[in-house]
Amino acid sequence: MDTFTWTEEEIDLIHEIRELATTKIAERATYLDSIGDETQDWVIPELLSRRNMLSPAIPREYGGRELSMCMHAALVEELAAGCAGAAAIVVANNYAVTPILVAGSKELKNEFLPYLTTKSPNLACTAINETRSDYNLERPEMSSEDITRILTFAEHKDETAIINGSKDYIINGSVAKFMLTLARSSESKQKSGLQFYLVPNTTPGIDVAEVLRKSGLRACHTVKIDFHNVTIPEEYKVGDGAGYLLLMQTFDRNRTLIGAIGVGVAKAAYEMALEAARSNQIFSGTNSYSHYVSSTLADLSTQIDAARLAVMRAAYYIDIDENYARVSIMAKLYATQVAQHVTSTAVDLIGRLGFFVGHPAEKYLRDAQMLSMIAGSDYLHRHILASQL
Amino acid sequence: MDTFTWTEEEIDLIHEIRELATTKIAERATYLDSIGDETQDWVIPELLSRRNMLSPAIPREYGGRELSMCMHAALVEELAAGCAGAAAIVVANNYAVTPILVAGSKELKNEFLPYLTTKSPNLACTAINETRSDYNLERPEMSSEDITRILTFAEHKDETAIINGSKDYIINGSVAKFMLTLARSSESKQKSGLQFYLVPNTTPGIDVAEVLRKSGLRACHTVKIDFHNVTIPEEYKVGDGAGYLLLMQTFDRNRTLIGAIGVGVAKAAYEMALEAARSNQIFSGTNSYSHYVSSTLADLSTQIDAARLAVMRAAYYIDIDENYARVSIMAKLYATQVAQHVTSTAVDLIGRLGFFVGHPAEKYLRDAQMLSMIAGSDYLHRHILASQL
Amino acid sequence: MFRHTIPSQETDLVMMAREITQNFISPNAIELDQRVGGSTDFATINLLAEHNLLAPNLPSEYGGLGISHLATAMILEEIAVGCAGIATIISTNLHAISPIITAGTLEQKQEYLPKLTNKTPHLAALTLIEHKPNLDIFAHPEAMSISRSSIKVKKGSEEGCTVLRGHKDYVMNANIADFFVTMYSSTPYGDKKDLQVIVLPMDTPGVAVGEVRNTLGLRSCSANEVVFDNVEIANNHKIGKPGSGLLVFMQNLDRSVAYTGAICLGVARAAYETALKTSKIRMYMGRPSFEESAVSYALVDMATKLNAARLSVHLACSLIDSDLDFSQAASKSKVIASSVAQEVTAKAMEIVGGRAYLYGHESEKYLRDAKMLSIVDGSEQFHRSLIAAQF
Amino acid sequence: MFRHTIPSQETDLVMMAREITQNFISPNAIELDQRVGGSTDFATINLLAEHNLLAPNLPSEYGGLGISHLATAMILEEIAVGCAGIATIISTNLHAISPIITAGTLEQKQEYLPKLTNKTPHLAALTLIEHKPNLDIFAHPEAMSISRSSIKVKKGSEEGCTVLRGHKDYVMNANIADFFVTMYSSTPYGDKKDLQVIVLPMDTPGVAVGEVRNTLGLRSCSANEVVFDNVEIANNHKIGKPGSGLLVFMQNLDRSVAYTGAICLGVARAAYETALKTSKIRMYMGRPSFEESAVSYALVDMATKLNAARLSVHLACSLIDSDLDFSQAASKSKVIASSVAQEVTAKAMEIVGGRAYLYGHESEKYLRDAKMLSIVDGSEQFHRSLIAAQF
Repeated sequence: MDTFTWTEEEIDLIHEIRELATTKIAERATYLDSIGDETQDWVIPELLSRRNMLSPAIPREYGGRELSMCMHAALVEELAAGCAGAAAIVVANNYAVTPILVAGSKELKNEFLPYLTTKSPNLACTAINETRSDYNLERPEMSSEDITRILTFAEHKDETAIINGSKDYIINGSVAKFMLTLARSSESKQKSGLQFYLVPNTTPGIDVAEVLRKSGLRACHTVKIDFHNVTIPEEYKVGDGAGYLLLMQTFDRNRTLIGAIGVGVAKAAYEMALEAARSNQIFSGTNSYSHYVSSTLADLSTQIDAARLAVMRAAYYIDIDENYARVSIMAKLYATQVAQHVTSTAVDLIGRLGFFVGHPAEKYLRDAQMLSMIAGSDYLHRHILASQL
Repeated sequence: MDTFTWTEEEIDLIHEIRELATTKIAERATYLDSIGDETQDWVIPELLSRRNMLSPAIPREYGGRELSMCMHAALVEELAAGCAGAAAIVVANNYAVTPILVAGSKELKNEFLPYLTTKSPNLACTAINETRSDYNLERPEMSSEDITRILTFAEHKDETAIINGSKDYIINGSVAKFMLTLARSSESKQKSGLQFYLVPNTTPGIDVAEVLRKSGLRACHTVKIDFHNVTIPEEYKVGDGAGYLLLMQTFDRNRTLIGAIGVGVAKAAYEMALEAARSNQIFSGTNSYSHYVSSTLADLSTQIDAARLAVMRAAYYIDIDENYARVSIMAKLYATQVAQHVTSTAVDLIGRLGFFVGHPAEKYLRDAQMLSMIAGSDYLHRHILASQL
Repeated sequence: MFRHTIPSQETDLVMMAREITQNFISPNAIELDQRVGGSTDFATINLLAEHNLLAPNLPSEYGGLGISHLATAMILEEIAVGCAGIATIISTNLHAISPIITAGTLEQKQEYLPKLTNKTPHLAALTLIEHKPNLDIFAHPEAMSISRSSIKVKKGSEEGCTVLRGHKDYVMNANIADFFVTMYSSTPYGDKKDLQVIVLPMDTPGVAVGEVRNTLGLRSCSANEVVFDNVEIANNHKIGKPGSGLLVFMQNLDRSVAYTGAICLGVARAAYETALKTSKIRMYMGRPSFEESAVSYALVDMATKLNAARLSVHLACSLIDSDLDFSQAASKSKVIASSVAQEVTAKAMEIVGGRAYLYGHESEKYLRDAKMLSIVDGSEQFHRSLIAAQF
Repeated sequence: MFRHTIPSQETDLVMMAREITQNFISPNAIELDQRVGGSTDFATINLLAEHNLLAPNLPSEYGGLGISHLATAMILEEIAVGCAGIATIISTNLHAISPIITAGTLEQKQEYLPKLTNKTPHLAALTLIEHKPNLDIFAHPEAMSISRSSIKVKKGSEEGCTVLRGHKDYVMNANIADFFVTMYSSTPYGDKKDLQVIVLPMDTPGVAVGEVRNTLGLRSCSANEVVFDNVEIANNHKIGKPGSGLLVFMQNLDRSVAYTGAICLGVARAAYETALKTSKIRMYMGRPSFEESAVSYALVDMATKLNAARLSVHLACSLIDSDLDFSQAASKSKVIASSVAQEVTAKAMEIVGGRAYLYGHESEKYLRDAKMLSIVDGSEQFHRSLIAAQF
C-alpha cells in the first residue's frame, strides 16, 4: 500500500503556514480587498519571503525549499484558506519558475531563481495570454485559430531577441523581477513557432498598459503589459524551440495548484459556516433548522474532501512523473466548481451578515468565482479534456 | 387583465377525469406496468372512450368535445397523474388528428375523425420517426442531414400512392384505425418533398416489425412498423405539399401536451411523497427530519407550479394562435426536467418502500424518464430552441 | 392563469420604464455600483419621482398611478435590467407602505402615502427584522429574530406612549427616506404576540441614521444602521392593533416578496442578454462561441428557467390583484426567481468569460446583485418554510 | 493519501475480476435483470466461489484471500461494471460477516466464516433494519427503525434463550443464503440499549423465507421476506455483548458502506463508458454526437465527478486498511458515490438517446441500479446525518 503520509517536519510546516495564513495574511488581505487592487502591496510578499514561501518548489541549490508538488499543493491550500489572492501570488511565481526549471539553462537558473528565495521579496510572472480581437462580429476566414494563437513576436537579430506585442491578465506583472514571455520566434503560425523568453523587468520598453481591477483575488495585483522593442540577450530564450510543449507542461503542472486554491477557499468558507452554526446552537436538538443545516454542511464537507483528493492525486502524479495532464484538468475543474458551490452555500447558511462587505464569507464568494478565469476558462478545460476521453 | 378561469362545466370535467384517472385507470395501469407492454390492452381506451376522451380536441361536428388546448392540457395532466401511459395514448391520438384538422379535406375529416369519438374505442397514430443507420462508425460525406431526414417513400401512380419504408416508436401503432404517415413524395431530399398520408390500418402491406418494450409508459403499446407497397388512394394525402410545415406545426402544438404529461406525473409523485410524510407525522415539530423534508417538498411544489404555468402559457398561445413554437419547446423542456427531478426526489423522500416494484413512486420515476424520449430528445429540443434565441 | 396581460395604458408605463432604464439607469449602473459608501443616485430618483414611479401601485386618491401589482412587477423587472439597486429602492418603498395601506389608519395613510407620489422625491425605509451585529455569529435572522428585539422598551410619560432605545441595522433607504416603518417587541425576547409595527418620520427626535453598511450587491440602494435614543412613540404611530405585529409583518411580506422576485427576473434577464449577445460575437476556437452547443444549449436552459420563473412571479401578482389567496404563490415566486437568478448570472459569467471577472464588468455585478437579492425579503429557505407551513 | 495502490497480486485479482465480468457477467446482466421474481444466477455465483471471490477480504485462516478493503472495493467496482446486482450479492455477504469478524466469538467465526470461502457457494444474508410493509406509508427506515423492532420477543425455556416471532422484510440474499445476520430489540419500541445482533442458520426451526420482493434495480440480487415463527435463539447465536446491538450495527455499517460506494462507481463507469462509446458512433445533425460540445463537455463533467467519487471510496477503504478513523470518510464515500452514480446514469441515458429508454437497454438498467443503490446501506440523507453527528 503506497499510502502517502506527511513527515513530521512537513506537518510542522503546514501548521506554520496555516497559522501565518489565517492571521497576518488574512488580516492584510481583508484590508487589500476593501481598498481594491489598484496597486501592488508588499506586505503579503514580505510575510511569504520571510518563510521562503514565495516559490517553495525551487531546488535547495538555488535557495528554495525544493518542495514536492504534493507538499506545494498542501501549502497553497493553507495559504488560500487565509487568502486566495496570496496563494495566487505564489502560484503565479511557480508558473514563471516552471519553464526555467524544466528547460532553462544552468546559467539562467543561477541568475534568476535566487531572486525568489531571498529574504527581501521578489516576484515573477508569466506573460502568455493576449487580449484578442475576439469581439468581432464577422466570422473570420480561418478556422484553425486556437488557444495558442500568439501574436507577440520576437525578432532575432545580432544575438538579441526583440519582442513586440501585448500581454494580458498578468498576475504579479507590474513588479515582477522577471517575466516569462511567450512569443513567436518565426513567421510560422504553427505551434512550433512558440518560444519562451525570460525578460528582466529592467529591460526598456516594458509598459504597464492597464491595471485590471478584479472582482476577487484582489490581493494579487494583475496588469496588462505592452512590449515595445523589448530587447534581451538571445541566451534568455528558455527551452529552444519547444515552446508549445513547455507551455502545455507549465499549464498542466500549475493547474493543480489552482485546484488547491479552490480547496483552500472552500475549506475556509465551510469552516466559517460550521463555526457560525455551532456558535448559534443550530445543532442543538430543538432548532428546527438543525437537520437541514447539518446535512447541507455534511454535503459541503464531502465535496471538499473529494476535491482535495483530486488535487492531491494530480500532485502525486506530477511528483512521480506519471501522465498528469488529464488528472490535473479534472482536479482544477472539480475543485473550482466545489469552491464556487461551497462559498455560495456558505453565504446562504451564514445568513444576512454574510452578504455584507467586510464579512469573510462575501470575500470567499468573489475569490472563488475568479478561479474560473485564471489559467483558462472552464469551457477551455473541458475542451482539452474532451480530446483525451 | 386577461386572466383565464375555468367555467363551472370545465371544472366538473376536470374533476370527473381526475376521479377516473386516479381510480380505474391507475389501477389498470399498475397491472399493465407489472406485465410489461407486449400487447395492446383495451381497458384504458374503453374507459376513455366512454367519456369521449380519446381525442377530445376533435370538433363537435365530428362528435368530439372540441376542447381548447388549455383544457386539453389540463385534462392530460389529470390523466397523467393517474397514469402517464394513458395520457400518452390520448396525446398520440392528438398527434394523428392535428394534421387532419389543420390541413385535411372535409371528406377526410368526415371519414376518419368520428372513429375517435365513438363509444367503442379506436386509436390513431403518427408514423414519423425512422430508425436510422445512425450507428455508423464512419462519418458520412453529407453533413446536411437533419431531423427531417425521411427515407420512407411514396410513389404516386394512377391516382394512388404506394408507400414503402419503415417507421419506429409508434405509440398506438399496432391497432390504430388510421396512421398519419410521413413520407417523401418526390425524389427531392429537400424538406419540401415531405408529405403526410393517411393510411387506414386495413390497407395490405402494413406489418408490425417489432414491439418496443419500454422502461416506462408501459400502458401505451409502442411498435415499429414496416410498409411494403402500402397502396392508398391519392385523396388520402393530407395537406398537399406542405408536409414539413405541417410536421412542425404538429410537433409544436402537441409538445405542449407532453409537457402536461410531465406536470401530471410530477404532481402524482409529489402528492404521494407529501401524503407519506403526513401519515408518518414527519411534520410534527419533534421530528428532526421535519425541516429537511418539508423544505424539499416546498421546492418540488414550486417547480411543479412553474412547470404548469409554462405548459398552460404554451397552450394559451396555441389557443389564441400567437407564435407558440418557442414557448411550447420551453414548456416541454422544463416540464420534463421537473418531472424527472420530482419523481426521483419523491422516491428518496418516501424511502425504501418507494424502491420496490408495485409502489407507485417507482413507476412514476420510470414514466418520467420516458418523457425525454418521446417526440424527440432534450438535445434536439435545445437545438431547435437555440436557433430561435 | 395562463397569460397575464395588462391594459395598454399600463403597457405604456412599462415601456416608459424600459426607456428610462435604457437612457438613464443602465449607463450609470456600473459607476453607482463602484462608489464606496452608500452614495445615492438622486438624479435617477428625481426622474422616477417625476414619472410617479416611486410607488406606482398607490391608489390615485393618494396621488399614485393606481396600477396593478402585475404592472408594478413588470416595471420593477424593467428597471432591474438596468440596475437592481435602483429597483430595490422602489421595492423597499412599496414594502414600507404596504403595512400602512393594509393596516394603517386613514390619518396615517393621508399623512404618509402622498409623500411617495410627490414630484419631489420622498422615500420610505423599512426595517422589520433585527440583526446581531456580530460578524462571527451565524444569524439566520428570518428563523430567529422575527419575534425578538434587542430594542429596549419602557412606558412613556403619556398614556399609551412607548419609549424605545436601541438600534436596527442594515436598513435600506434609511439615509434618503422621509419616514420609515419598523417593528419592536414590547417584551424583550418575548412572545410573538408582543410585536408592534410602527411608522416614524426620520426626523423624530431621538432617531439617528448611523453607519453605512456596504453590501455584496445592490449597492445603489444604500443600507444604514438606525439608532433609537429614547424615542417616544405616540399611539398614532402604531400600525394595527396592539399585538398584531406578526400578522401585519407576514401579510405584507407576502404582498411584497413577489416584487423582489421581479427584480431577480430583471437581473437574470440582463445577465442572460449580455451572455447571449457576447456569445454571438466572442470567438471560441475560431467561431462565435454561440455555435458551440455547450454554450447555446446552456443559453436555452437559462431562457427556459427564466421564463418559468417569470410566470411564477406574474401568477403571484395576478392573484394579489384578483384578491385571491396569494401567500403560497408569493413565496414560491421568490424561491424560484431567486434561485434562477443565481444560476443564470453564474452561467452567464462563464459564457462571457475573461472580462466578466473584472470588477466593473456588468456580468460580475449581476452575480453579486442576484446573490444579494436571495436574502432580501427573506431567504429561499425561509420561504420554503412558509410554503411548508401549510402542508 | 494521494494515490491508493495495491500490491501486484491484488492487482491480478482485480484484473481477473474484470475478465470474469467481461466474459461471464456482462453478457447475462440484461437477461437477469428482466427475469421476474428473484431468480438467481447460480452459474456466476459458482464461478465466483471457485475463484474465492464471495468474500475475498476474509483472512486466510478462514480460507479467504485476505486481501485489503481497497482491493475488495476495486473488485466490486469491476463486477458492478458488468452487473451491480451480482456485486451486491457479494457486498451483502461482506456486510453480513462483518459483525461476526469484529464482534463474534471464535466459535462463531469458525462456524460461519469458512462457509463463504468454500468452493461450493454458501452465502450470507443480512437484515438489520425493519420496514413497515405498508406501501402507503412513508418509511424513512434509517431515521426511524434502527432501534425499533416489530419482532415479538419472549423468554425461552432455557436460561438466556430468547424466542422471536414476527418478520423482517426485503432481506437480500435470503433465498440463497446459508445463514443470516439480523437484529432485534428485546423490548418492543424500546431503547437503543436493548438491541441485539444475532447470526442464525437459515435452516433454524421456525425461520422461513417468504415472498419475493421485486425491486426497481439490482434485480439479480433477490430480496425476500423472512418470517420468524417462534424461533429459539440460543446464546451462542448472539453477536456481541447484550445491549451492544447498535454499536455493532453502526461499526459494521461504516466498514461496509464504502463497498456499496464501490458498486455505485461500477454502475456509473459502465453508464459513462456506454455513453462515450455511443456518442462517438451515433450521428446527431450529421456528425458523431461527441463532436457536439454539449455532449463531450457533459462527458467531461461525468468523468471528472466519477473520478472524485472514486478517490473518496478509495480513501475510505485505505483508512480501514490502515486502521485509522474511517467512519466519516466511509459515509462521505457513500454520499458522493451514490449521488454521482445517479447523476451520471441519468446523463448517460440522455446522451445515448432513443434506444436507451427501451426496457432491456443497458443504459436504462444502469439508471435503475444506481437509484436502487442510493438506499442500500443507508440513504445519502442518512449518511449526511451520520457525518453531521460529529459536527
